[in-house]
Amino acid sequence: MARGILTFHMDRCKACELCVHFCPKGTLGLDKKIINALGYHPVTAVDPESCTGCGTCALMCPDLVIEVERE
Amino acid sequence: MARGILTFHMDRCKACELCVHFCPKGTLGLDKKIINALGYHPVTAVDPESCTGCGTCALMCPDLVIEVERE
Amino acid sequence: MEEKQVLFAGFGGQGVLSMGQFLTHAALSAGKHVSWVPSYGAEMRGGTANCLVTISDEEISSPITENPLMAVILNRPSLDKFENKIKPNGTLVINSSLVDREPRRDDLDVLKLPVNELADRLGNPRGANMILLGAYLEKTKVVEVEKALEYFDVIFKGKSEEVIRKNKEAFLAGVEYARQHW
Amino acid sequence: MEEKQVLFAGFGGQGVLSMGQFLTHAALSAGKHVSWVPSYGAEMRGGTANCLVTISDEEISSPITENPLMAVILNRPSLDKFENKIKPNGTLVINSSLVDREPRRDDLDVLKLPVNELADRLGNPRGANMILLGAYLEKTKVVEVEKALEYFDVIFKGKSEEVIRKNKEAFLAGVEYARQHW
Amino acid sequence: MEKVLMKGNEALAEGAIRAGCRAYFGYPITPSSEIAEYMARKYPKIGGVFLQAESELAAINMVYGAASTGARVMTASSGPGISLKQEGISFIAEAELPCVIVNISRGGPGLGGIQPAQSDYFQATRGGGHGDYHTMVLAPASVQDMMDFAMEGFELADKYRIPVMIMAEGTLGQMMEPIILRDPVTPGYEKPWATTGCKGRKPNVITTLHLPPEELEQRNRYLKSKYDLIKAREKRAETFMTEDAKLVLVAFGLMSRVAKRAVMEVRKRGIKAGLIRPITLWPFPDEHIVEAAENGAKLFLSLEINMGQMVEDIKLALNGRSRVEFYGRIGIIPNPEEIVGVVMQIAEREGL
Amino acid sequence: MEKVLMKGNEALAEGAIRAGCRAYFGYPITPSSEIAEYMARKYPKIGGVFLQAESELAAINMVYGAASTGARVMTASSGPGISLKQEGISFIAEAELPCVIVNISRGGPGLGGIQPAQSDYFQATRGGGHGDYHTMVLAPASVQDMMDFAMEGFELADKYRIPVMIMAEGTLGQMMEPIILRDPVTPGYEKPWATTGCKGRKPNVITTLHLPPEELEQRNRYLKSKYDLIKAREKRAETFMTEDAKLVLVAFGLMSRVAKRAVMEVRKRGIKAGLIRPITLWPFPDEHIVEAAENGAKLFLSLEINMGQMVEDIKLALNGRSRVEFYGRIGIIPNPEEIVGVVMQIAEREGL
Amino acid sequence: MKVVAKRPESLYDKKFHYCPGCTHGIIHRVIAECIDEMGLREKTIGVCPVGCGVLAYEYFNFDMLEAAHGRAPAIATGIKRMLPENFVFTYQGDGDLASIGMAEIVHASARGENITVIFINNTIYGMTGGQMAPTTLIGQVTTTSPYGRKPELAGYPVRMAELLATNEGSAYICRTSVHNPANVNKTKKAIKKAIQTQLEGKGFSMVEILSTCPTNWGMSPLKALERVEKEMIPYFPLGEFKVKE
Amino acid sequence: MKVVAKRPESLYDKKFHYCPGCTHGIIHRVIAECIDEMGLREKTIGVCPVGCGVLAYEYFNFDMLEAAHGRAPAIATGIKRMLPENFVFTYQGDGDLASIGMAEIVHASARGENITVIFINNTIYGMTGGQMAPTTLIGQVTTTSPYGRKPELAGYPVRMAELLATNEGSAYICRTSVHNPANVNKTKKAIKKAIQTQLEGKGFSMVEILSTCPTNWGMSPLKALERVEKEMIPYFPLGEFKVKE
Ligand SMILES: Cc1ncc(C[n+]2csc(CCOP(=O)(O)OP(=O)(O)O)c2C)c(N)n1
Ligand SMILES: Cc1ncc(C[n+]2csc(CCOP(=O)(O)OP(=O)(O)O)c2C)c(N)n1
Ligand code: SF4
Ligand code: SF4
Ligand code: SF4
Ligand code: SF4
Ligand code: SF4
Ligand code: SF4
Ligand SMILES: [Mg+2]
Ligand SMILES: [Mg+2]
Repeated sequence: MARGILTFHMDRCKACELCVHFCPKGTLGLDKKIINALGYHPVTAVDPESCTGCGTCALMCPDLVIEVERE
Repeated sequence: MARGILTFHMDRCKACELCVHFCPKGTLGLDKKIINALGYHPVTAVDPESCTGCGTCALMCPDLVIEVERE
Repeated sequence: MEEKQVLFAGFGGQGVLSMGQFLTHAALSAGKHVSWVPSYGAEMRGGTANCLVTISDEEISSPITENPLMAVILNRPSLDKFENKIKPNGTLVINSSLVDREPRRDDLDVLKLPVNELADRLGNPRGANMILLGAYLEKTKVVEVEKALEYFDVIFKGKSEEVIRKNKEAFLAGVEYARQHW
Repeated sequence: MEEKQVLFAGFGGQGVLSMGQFLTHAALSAGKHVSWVPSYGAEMRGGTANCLVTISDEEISSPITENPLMAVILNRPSLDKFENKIKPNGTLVINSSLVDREPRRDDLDVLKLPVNELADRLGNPRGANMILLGAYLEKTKVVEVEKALEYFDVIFKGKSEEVIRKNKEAFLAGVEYARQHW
Repeated sequence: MEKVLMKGNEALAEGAIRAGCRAYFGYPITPSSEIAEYMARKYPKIGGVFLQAESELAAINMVYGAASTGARVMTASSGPGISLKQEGISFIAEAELPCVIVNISRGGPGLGGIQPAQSDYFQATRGGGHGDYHTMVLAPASVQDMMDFAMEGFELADKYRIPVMIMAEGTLGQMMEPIILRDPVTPGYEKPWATTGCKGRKPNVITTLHLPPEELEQRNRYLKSKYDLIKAREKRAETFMTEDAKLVLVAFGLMSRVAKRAVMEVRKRGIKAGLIRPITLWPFPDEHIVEAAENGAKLFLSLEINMGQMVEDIKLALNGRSRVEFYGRIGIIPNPEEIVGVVMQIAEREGL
Repeated sequence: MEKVLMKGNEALAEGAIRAGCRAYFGYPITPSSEIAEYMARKYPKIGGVFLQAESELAAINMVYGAASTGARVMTASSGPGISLKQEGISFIAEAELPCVIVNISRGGPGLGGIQPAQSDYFQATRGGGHGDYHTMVLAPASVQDMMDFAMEGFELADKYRIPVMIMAEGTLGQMMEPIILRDPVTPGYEKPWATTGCKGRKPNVITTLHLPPEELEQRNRYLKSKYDLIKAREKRAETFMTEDAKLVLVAFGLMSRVAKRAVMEVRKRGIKAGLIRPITLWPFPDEHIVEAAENGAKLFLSLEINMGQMVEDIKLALNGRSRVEFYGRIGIIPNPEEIVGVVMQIAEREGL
Repeated sequence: MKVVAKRPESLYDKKFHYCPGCTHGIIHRVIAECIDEMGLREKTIGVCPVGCGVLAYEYFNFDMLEAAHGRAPAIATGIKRMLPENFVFTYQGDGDLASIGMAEIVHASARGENITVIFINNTIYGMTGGQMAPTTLIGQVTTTSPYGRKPELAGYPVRMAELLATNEGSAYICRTSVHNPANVNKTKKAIKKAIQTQLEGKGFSMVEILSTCPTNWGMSPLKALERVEKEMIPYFPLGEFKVKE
Repeated sequence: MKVVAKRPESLYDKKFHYCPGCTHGIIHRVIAECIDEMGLREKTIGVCPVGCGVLAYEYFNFDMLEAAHGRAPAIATGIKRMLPENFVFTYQGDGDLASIGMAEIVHASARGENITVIFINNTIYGMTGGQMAPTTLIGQVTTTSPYGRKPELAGYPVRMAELLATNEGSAYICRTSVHNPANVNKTKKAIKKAIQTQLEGKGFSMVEILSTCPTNWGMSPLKALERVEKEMIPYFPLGEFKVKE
């Protein structure tokens, strides 16, 4: 029942985890397998299906990494 | 029934009349006959007998012209 | 007329600066080159004030001198300060109400008048400076008294009629004094 | 030993400055003349950082150069910036975890190691700089590894034992890597 | 043309208005306050902005803001107040914001006195703030100059995008002389860099921050090239009887008129003296100095109301070609008689 | 003697403490902040006063107050912060309050950059504030100097009742070198003028106000005579291979070490180069320059991290005797190789 | 498909230089959104401080100036007096506004200067590496209060919103926070109200926003948000302190 | 014979330079009396402002310094930090304290700096010839508000006592007047209380005293006192605004 579509500007993520913490659905996590150009493990949707498109992650992201659309 | 004794440092008086105004007994006035070194008609006791030595004139004089003693 | 420099000096509140300004205006109106240079001391209350007026038929190269030809002195400290600076054989006008000593130099043309008393008598204590100016002009003719009177309204433009009238009265009292005593 | 200059460069948070300080301390302890010159950028967040260490047997006249003999490079922007400045036939140590291109010069002695991976593997992501330093010293002998280890406690004076232990562990992992790969 | 009697400070203020200056930000200080007071009276009537700032610091930064919008804008102060503006002036110079800064000088250092001085010469010509920058510095000598240089100041400021300082002895601000009122001008400089809201164009940014060393260096070299251009084009001086002068007096501002009078006087006594009056203090008119030396002046006498700051500029101009001496006072403008005395003494000693 | 590895800023702070300085007032600014931070750590332990002022303006006036009590006291800043202190420095110079003011320089004008520069040379040597005054200016070249000059600075300040400025490129504040820690000194100057409460004596007054022109002038003449005395006594410079030099490099601060290295290098290539390193920027060591010229130097090359401010002082010293050229950078300290290149080019052109 | 969150037009597509998790970034975005939503981009003129926000002009997609440390309100005054129809705001840190710039902010407020101030209170000097700010809490360790701020030596933290609310010229004064989604939303409302205050010509408006500095607080970004809630809000209460009708 | 009024020891026998009827003179005398009566002359250090009080060091018979305009609180801070046992006070006008010196006074108060400030509020710049002060009343004519102070252009008069009372560091803040004998006596009491506050190490103390400027108000000295009562006190209410126990 996923309603949110997430786009990540991965190269800008600083792995602060504010989005991870405030996402009410536990959708997000850091991708430990990748190191981006800034030297961080960037954010990713660990459970993309759970996203409701509420936009809270984008509201709390200081670096405009996440764009959210809702169906 | 004079109880106050007044000493004037006449050369310092600037004729602002604050003492004259606030003296409760009408003891003081400017001496129009004299011009002091500052160019003003300095204060004088026009009615020395009336002075009670209350010190109000000295309290309000900005220029420490008046010394007051009481018997 | 060659370049003439007149110094006005007295206490801050005695109107020395405006005396000088009046003369400057009058001389300008009479077609002269003029300059007016005040000593300024707004940051120093209760001090002395003076200004130097230069009047000339030609362009004024230097508006500054320490040795004016004439001095109009309104109080004792100013006499002490400036007496020695006046040019040899110059003119010294003194407010004898507030100056309690005689000038020491004997080459000067000394003119005395008791300005404060005269002003008190006129019932216009603030008019002292205009009295002095009237007497001074009458005597020295630096600017003709008639010319000065002509330009009175121009110079006092913006002031109330009452003020102008009072000033003119004081000025004329000074002229009168000079005619009688000097 | 003649004067040697080593440049350390990377992101602000990667510990490049302390890497250089460690080396400086170690070299001083080993009796050398030293200087440590940082590029500083506290007023510029998120920027790059670098420092230049000079080690010499004699007094150091100039602690500054633009052409170091060796460079320890922790990220891509630093490689782009400094590759061309290294002295001919100098040494270039690269963190291949964050540098995604090959060096362009072919006169350099290039040593690569994937520092971030190694640090992650050690479970000590902040130890990356010490790994690099261990490997670098093992290979170049600018200061003997044994000497550096001796002075560890002195250099980290004031830090907790845990921190010292972790740093030593990372340092030795680097030494080990150099022994095996370079 | 009819002449009007005006105070120097008022003539300067009126000159600014006639140059199209429509904003004044300043903090009162003797002997400059009449400039503010004039603006306070005039602007409400003609639609200009007068604002008494809480301090000189605030004032110079208000100037920064107002100049950024492309407007012609001015501030004035004296001594301590000018010192307080140094950070702001450095910023304005870097940001290349045209404006006019007036220093009606008094004697220092510290609180000093309010009497006339020229002891802010170094501060004005070397830039008392941090970094490599210059302001243009104009030194009026008469009340007419006060009006004219204010107008000229705004033109130069816009032309070179540079802060222009007008520096006059306190006496010049306070004294009255009859002057000719100049016709108002309409400022004609395009200012596409101004921050006025980005409607219809890309956003503008006004900044003085240049963190990358290369950028910082490039900015400094650019500014230097601008200063070199101004040096090449804008040096100004008045010369008086220097063609055959053996002894050349150098003096600026009101002091130069006293010096001129002294030159006239000593010429009567047969001394071949002349005068150079720098009008721009920065750029300093060194070529005028050199020319006088080439014409045979063997001695230059710097006359200043300070302890001898301009001497350095004269020496730098001459580079050893002729000798430079100094005579100075502070807190008073010496009178022509005094200068004549000094010159006669030198003439005697030198056998001129 | 054991050497300790220290940052330049910390060595300077520690030097001040060892000179008996027991009060620091300052506002943070890169690249000087470590000085404040060092004092913040140390003073609570040894009974000194550390106070972070609300601004540089407040800081310099706190220094004024604290120095008035006779204590040894210091402030430090950089670029814009030093500009903001100019009014205060002028006051302190007039009031003759001994103190040390540190400028760990960055590039300007405006906000500029935080990288090293020497572009506050004019501000430091000419007095960026209003009025005729000077501060002594010391330019350290090593971390050891940072400590030593801090100590020397306090001695000079007390000796002449003058504010002493220590000016160092940002890099020198930030870099580490091993140094010898100097023994602490006990300040030995009587200060009967200090305002400490008038118990047992007549009240003391510390003022910079001199309204009567004669008094103002007399104060200025007195200060000038003090400055002349300092000029006669305290000029300092280091010379290196100037005895037979045809080309003399002039550089101060950290830059001088780079220049020295370059001299060593070009000497190897047979170029008769030498170096003069001014240690006091004011008073400027002009006699050292003249001596080098007398020894046969036909060209002086001023090396600065600015657009060429010291050139004026070299020219003034030489007064036309030899030529002066300039090479400068900003925001970076050029490396010896670069200077060698410049010198070789000149040598070739000049046939040296 | 409905766009829930994307980059506002008033921000360039450019990476911020701020440290990981630093709420300067959130505040930038919120300001940009307000300006977009109120249709003000083309008439906005912003003034940057000296502080971590010094480079804000590289991010905001409208006319910007960079001020000397603490002087942004004076610069904004100069601009607004010349261009009363434009929207003029400053963005200032606590060192910038409450320490060196105290005189300028108090007087802008006293004059009822018709400008808007966004005040980032993170109880520290971020940019210069963590020195004490006037808003640093009692006991807080910074590089210039290494043993914790002691009131006997360094005085008490200033509450700027309360202080400025005493001035007649202040038309809208509010303190908000961005330490969780609800408060980010409240901050956005407050900023809009402040902007509206200026557009209506009512006088000086300021939104003080409690913000984090994970780097110099020595905390993870999440812990930093917790500190805002637990330590800062008790001393710096949220709410409106002045609303001129 | 009992001496009712004579020159206090803490004043030299010297003529004041103040204009006729200017209450600066009354305030000088009252300060000197307080210092005499509390036995503090030999441990007092005073700091003069720039303003009509600039020459106060010529009158007070104890150690004095003259400060740059507005910076007296910073100078007093420097002194007091070195000599905590001395009594340190500043004497400042409204231009000095409330305009150019705003940052210094607010911070001295915020720091709880253990100094005493005597603040002479005469709603004008006396010394420089009558320009507007931050305390100039709405409608008041000055040389820089020649058509009367208008809030749209020049903002609102600041109430310093109220503003500083918001700071935790302020220990005693009071506003008094000297426009009649009763209030002169109250002023004296307030000054003593402020001094006592400092002696007890409680922190920052200030007495704001409403004062006259007959010269620049263009009034006779007596009319000036009337103006204090009728125009000033309604806007600047008398009383204690902060008393730290
Ligand atoms: C005149 C001046 N003084 C000092 C500085 C150094 N400086 C730059 S930013 C800053 C403080 C920044 O703190 P804050 O305003 O709280 O902003 P933050 O970085 O915390 O967002 C200081 C002291 C400067 N640039 N200019
Ligand atoms: C930095 C600086 N700016 C301005 C001045 C000029 N100035 C001297 S006193 C004064 C204002 C005095 O007013 P106030 O403080 O109210 O004292 P008052 O004379 O009314 O007692 C000013 C602006 C100065 N001396 N220094
Ligand atoms: S839109 Fe809401 S549910 Fe989806 S990832 Fe973001 S916070 Fe989580
Ligand atoms: S909040 Fe933004 S920067 Fe932080 S981890 Fe999430 S996406 Fe990355
Ligand atoms: S002492 Fe009292 S009664 Fe006597 S003159 Fe003075 S005020 Fe009047
Ligand atoms: S109050 Fe003092 S100065 Fe005024 S008239 Fe009376 S005695 Fe003279
Ligand atoms: S230093 Fe602090 S305030 Fe500055 S960007 Fe980093 S976290 Fe944010
Ligand atoms: S100008 Fe005003 S405040 Fe100053 S002495 Fe005169 S009356 Fe008093
Ligand atoms: Mg902050
Ligand atoms: Mg006042």
